[in-house]
Amino acid sequence: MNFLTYLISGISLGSVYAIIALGYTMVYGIAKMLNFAHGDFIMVGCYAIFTIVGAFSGSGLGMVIGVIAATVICTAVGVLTERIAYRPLREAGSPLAVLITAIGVSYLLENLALLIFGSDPKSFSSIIKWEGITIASLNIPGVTIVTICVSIIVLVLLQLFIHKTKDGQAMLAASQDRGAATLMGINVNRTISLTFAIGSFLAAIAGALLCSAYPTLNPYTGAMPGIKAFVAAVLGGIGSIPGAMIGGIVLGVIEILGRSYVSSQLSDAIVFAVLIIVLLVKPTGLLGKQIQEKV
Amino acid sequence: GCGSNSGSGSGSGSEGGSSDVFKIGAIGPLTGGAAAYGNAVAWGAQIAVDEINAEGGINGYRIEYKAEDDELDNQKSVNAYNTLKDWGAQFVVGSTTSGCCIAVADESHNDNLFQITPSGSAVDCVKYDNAFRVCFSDPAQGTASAQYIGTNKLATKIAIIYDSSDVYSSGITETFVAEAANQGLEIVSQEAFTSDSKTDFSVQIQKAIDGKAELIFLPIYYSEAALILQQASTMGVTATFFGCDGMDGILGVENFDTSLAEGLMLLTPFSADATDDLTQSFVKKFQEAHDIVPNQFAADAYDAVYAIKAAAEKAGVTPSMSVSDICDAMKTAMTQITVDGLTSSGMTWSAEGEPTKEPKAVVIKNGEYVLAE
Amino acid sequence: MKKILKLNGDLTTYLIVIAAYIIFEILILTGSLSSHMQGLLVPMVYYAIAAVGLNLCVGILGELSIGHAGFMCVGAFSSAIFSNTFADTIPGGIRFFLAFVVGILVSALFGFLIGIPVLRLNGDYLAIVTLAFGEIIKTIINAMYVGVDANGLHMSLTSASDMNMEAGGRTIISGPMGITGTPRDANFTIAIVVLLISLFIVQNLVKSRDGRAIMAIRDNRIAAESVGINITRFKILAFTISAAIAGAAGVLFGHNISSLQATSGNFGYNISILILVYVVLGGIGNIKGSVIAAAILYMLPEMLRGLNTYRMLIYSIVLIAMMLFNWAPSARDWRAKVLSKFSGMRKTGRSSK
Amino acid sequence: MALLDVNNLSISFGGLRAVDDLTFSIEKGELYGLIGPNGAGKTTVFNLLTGVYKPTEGLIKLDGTDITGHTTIDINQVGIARTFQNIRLFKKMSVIDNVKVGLQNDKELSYSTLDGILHTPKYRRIEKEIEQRALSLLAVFGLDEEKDVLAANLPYGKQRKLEIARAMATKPKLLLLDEPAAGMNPNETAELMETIQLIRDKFEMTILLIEHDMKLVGGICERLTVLNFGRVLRQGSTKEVLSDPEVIKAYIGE
Amino acid sequence: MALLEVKDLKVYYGVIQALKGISFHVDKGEIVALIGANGAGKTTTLHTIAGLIKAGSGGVYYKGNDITTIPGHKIVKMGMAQVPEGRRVFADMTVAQNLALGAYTRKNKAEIEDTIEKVYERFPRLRERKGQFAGTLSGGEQQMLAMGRALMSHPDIILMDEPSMGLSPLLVNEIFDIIRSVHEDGVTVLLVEQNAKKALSIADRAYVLETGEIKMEGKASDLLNDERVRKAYLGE
Ligand SMILES: Nc1ncnc2c1ncn2[C@@H]1O[C@H](COP(=O)(O)OP(=O)(O)OP(=O)(O)O)[C@@H](O)[C@H]1O
Ligand SMILES: Nc1ncnc2c1ncn2[C@@H]1O[C@H](COP(=O)(O)OP(=O)(O)OP(=O)(O)O)[C@@H](O)[C@H]1O
Ligand SMILES: [Mg+2]
Ligand SMILES: [Mg+2]
Repeated sequence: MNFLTYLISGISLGSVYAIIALGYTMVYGIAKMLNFAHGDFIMVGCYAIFTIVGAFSGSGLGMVIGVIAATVICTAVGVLTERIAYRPLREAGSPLAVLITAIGVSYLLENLALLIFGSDPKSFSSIIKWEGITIASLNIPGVTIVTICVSIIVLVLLQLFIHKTKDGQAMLAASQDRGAATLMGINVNRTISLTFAIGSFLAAIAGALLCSAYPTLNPYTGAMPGIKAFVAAVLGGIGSIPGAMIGGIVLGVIEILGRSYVSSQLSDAIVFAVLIIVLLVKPTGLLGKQIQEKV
Repeated sequence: GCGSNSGSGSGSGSEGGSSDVFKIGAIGPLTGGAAAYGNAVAWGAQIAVDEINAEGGINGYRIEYKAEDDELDNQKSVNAYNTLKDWGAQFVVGSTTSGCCIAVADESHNDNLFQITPSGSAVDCVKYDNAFRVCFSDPAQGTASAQYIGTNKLATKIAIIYDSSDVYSSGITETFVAEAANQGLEIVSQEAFTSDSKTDFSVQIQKAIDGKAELIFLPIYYSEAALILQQASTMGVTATFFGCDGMDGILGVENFDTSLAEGLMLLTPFSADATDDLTQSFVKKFQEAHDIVPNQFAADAYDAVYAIKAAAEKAGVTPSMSVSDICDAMKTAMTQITVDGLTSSGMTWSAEGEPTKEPKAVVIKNGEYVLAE
Repeated sequence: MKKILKLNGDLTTYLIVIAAYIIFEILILTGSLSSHMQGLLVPMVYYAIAAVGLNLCVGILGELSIGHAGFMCVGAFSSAIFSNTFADTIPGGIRFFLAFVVGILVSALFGFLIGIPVLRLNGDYLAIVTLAFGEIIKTIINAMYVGVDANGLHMSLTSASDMNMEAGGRTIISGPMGITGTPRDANFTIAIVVLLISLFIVQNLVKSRDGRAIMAIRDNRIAAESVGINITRFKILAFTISAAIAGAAGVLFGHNISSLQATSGNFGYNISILILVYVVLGGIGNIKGSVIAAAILYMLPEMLRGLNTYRMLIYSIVLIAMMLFNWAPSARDWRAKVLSKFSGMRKTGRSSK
Repeated sequence: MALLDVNNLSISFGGLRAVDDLTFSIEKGELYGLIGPNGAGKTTVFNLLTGVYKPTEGLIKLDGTDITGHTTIDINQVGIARTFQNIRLFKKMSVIDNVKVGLQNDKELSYSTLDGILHTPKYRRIEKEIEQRALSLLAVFGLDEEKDVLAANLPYGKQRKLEIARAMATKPKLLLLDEPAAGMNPNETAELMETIQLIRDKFEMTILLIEHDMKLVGGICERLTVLNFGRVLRQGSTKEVLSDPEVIKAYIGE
Repeated sequence: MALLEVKDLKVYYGVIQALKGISFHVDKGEIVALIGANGAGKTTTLHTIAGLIKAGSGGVYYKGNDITTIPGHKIVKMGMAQVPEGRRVFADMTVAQNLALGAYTRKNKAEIEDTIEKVYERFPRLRERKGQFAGTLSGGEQQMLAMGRALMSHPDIILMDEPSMGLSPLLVNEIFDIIRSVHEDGVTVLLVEQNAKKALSIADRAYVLETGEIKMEGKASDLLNDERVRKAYLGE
């Protein structure tokens, strides 16, 4: 019984990691960069919703407008960031350069939020009011169900988008060889902008769900979930979209089970230890495909 | 910039400085994850300084005031302290957090510069004779909480949820557990979280439910507590929640559904809803300036500045005295003063640096703090 | 001619460090350095040391590590435990030397043990595992209680009372409180000496057989195997040395401040990343650059203190701008043009690519 | 005894039998050619010989030692070095350092890590020798002028030569060259042919090469194996093989 | 009017000047060969035309438009395709996906299907390997894929960078046959080759590039008989 409760908690937490990881892995797989600012895009989305919902004083309409506005704002922030800070470095020949700039962007967003919204935590009113389903005293929270459903929808849409549409194929091509992609007539800059747009759009959605599940908000809200989602994306296999989903859920479940059955102090260590073990057994993550280099 | 700093720091070193003002510096995390606490301290002290200046200063001398950021990092806290020293600070209010405070105390001890921390609650924060504090020490809070629960028979089955990565929280927990045994309390679960995993508390809460806890002790800060209360309500927890001074501020969390905190008890020296004039005027000024309700950190910092004032006046120090002389005079004066502050009336200090004040147990009723009993 | 120039490449690094040291010492002696600046010197140097160590891993070996703060943590704690335990029995100088030996050996051991399984992974997978190790080390130390009493060493991962020490026992590591009261043996001179030694080790290593083998692995693993280079051996060698140097930085860290805690702010992944920022901004594989970047970037936010709340905001903007200026191809071309205009004499500049 | 003995060698990728029951042997000092249509499995044979792939079946012997399934590193120590079809240089290292890496395992030219870090007299002495050895190898290919250039900045043809020099530095008994003349014009190819012969004669190496340039193959190889769909199509002296109608039909054309 | 015209093109890699002011043109319906030794600047020329590298000075004109500063992807839309040096197939995608990307600029599905069918007819090996990841193809197979992929865009002009490199003699012949037949289908060809003999034998005109400068130009048949060319590039 208890086990089931913990399992559900784990899935709840994992579903939030999963939805963040989906956006993360998108940018990660296509633009081949660790966008360490992804977590902060989420924070931006949360503040957007918080502010707008506050302005509409919590009416149902405010929620809808809030989420829509958040996606617009996040997408804009993502695209602008890419344009100003990442694009000039794309040809620099080192993914590390972009990584460091992403860290700069992360600091920038956090400190902007700190100046605008202050350091005090804000309480977020969940945009999902549904209590969830209760089966024999086991409650599956509404947020969890919604988060999982949204993740699955996002997963399917992303898969379809990447594998079935031209833009998706262009993304894959650009991720492998930008010069050759250009020779196919692909506008690489636009394609990568699009990738960021989608990634940041998803960050806004993830933000809405993150803050609905764990309703507190400060300028650093996105940082830790961002890192965990990154871990989830790697656990699932870099660039693999279903992998990100599974990685997220698995990570959440391990975290909760580790905390409940082993040690609550060491739960972070347990999560990371499991990650290491998985990678040692399967060096490209759960669903990552091992592409052998042709010699 | 650094140029001007090194100018004032040179020559006379940090001894003296301009002789017509007192300089008070505050240290705390003004950016980063703990910024809420550091800013509270910086702003609380600022209000006290402004009031004192408006009333003619200390011994007739105006106070200049400055807050420095330490990002919750010991080394940076020392850097901040050094900056203040270069600036010519004669009194330091800080550091806000225990670890930083201990690191800074080592420096201030070497310099023999007077230090009073509003909120550094670890034992070692005041281990030197130049360092004092306004808040209770961790052991004092842990013990007091257990005693209060025991004496008032609030519960016998207790669950604890604490931040094992935080000095304050684990410090209180340790003494609470020790005292709980004396009080005949049963700890049914003692579960931790860390600064890296403080979003999901379902396991900790579930263990409390499983242990049939009647009271859940939360020796943690209000930002995490707000989240715990929210999650606990969805999990159907009926136990009473009991917190310490870090819990104060929970009603000030913007947009927080205060009904979740209904029945929450906390052992705190300060509550922003207190009806006395001092509190009211402080809260009003604070809200006007920063748009949020002040918490106990702000109140402690406010009291710290008034303690400096009282002791400085008692000792009759002047800005022209050297930092070390001021400190020596303050050390004795601190044990002789009585301060009626926000966090307690009739506060006195021992030579060890510990305050004597009455913890108030308050309970939240109808979204407001009410004195318990 | 060229050869002399090349030799000077390494020498200049030492010269820059020594010159900086002399300048700072003069400033201190003449009393013209503020206490704030004086307090920054040792941290600045230990971050430079950590950056040199990390550059060996990232620039020379070509493996991204975001867990080097973990090695610093190990170095800091192991040496601080040592110094604390023998604070009264061994005299200062020797004790600090031994503390270095302990800190370096223990972090090297960790580097070695972690390297064996981890270095089989590639690219970002390796990065994430180093991050994981760093976090595990931090989490465990943060939850660890260690004490000594008449019966020897006691340890617990839950609380001080669980160590079951006899009365009169002394707690050395006290959970999140970490270690307090470590003798503050570190000073600027010693830090500079350690930096010079690290530079000496890394720069010389790069010019030796082993260094070439390490770089060959970085450039093309398959080709390196084809000429008989033992990939595992050299990866572990480089990683271990890199960890040991980070450990040495940790020793300085632990002995520069009396209160040492394994917090995220001290040894979390973000600190690993901070060190990585120094490495990348200074130029991947450019050892001298790491030292300079570490010095500048450590100082920068401190110099910005006057800006109060805008401090970290400005810092982040400066960081982004510096990255763009240093790395963006367009900025590089522009710089090359400006440079060639200024130094008409050096017409035959070599391409940096 | 033959230097290289390959018996019934096979490997499959999924369903594809890239090399199928291959048997051949090379005598010491021979210049042997491996030819065949694109995708016939030639490069795969090299990968099997050098331990990059493990064979599904079969036996490989070098100088009497069984090296089947050994690691690339071990096989190089035993005496096989190679070049790659897609050039694999240490791009961010100088030309001479590329060759020096090839000298890594030379017992006479080794010193300890500590010597290397401390730059002891031993280090200085041996490094000098390494430098000389590397230079003399570069000289064979006329690359000594460019010794300090970054390998990545060399033009294509010189990159191929550098790769051969690096492989030779490991003093292999058997040198495998994968399309050494690809991307070279006829003049450069002619020059390369001379160099290859020189390597064989002066350095006493046995050479197995893959090449599509019939001029080169016909000009310097003594014996050939023709692969087609992973199987041996024809094997024998160059002259015989190249005039074989089946080989012409499957590979040469016209 | 020339279909493609390059005027006084100079290109730099940092401080290295790779092209020192070359001019040439390709008329509609021609096969023009560009031959030259290693490092002469042939690939640089093609990359600059296609907009992958920025020109230092000079101009590139295509169909009467100045395309010197037009981004590469737009040039492709104008009907220019390239078979790049070293094939540069998308290694982690299948043969079929690679081909589909070749038709990225085209809209009409039926026509695309048609072209795919044609490509498979030209290169039966590609049909066999439809589902294989391009990265695991043999060198020759990759070359075919690169060529097929370029044809997928249904270009007016196709730039080929050493298409015969690494191919078996039979295939080299085949590739040149294909080039010829592609040309017969109305595609203009600019051919960069080390295999000067073959290139000159199918080209109408040719240019000889040496260390960034055009040293000779003329009718391919004339160059084929030119003493200097024979010596320097045909190995005779
Ligand atoms: N790792 C691999 N996975 C799947 N198939 C492979 C792999 N390596 C090679 N192949 C296949 O094996 C066959 C032989 O490839 P190989 O590279 O040996 O050909 P080759 O004879 O060298 O051709 P070329 O002359 O074109 O280089 C090809 O069909 C190729 O697609
Ligand atoms: N990215 C680069 N950076 C610096 N120099 C370069 C770069 N690419 C090419 N070069 C140099 O520019 C010159 C022309 O190179 P290019 O690749 O155009 O020659 P090519 O005629 O195509 O030769 P090949 O027959 O070898 O393909 C060469 O000297 C080469 O070394
Ligand atoms: Mg091959
Ligand atoms: Mg070329």
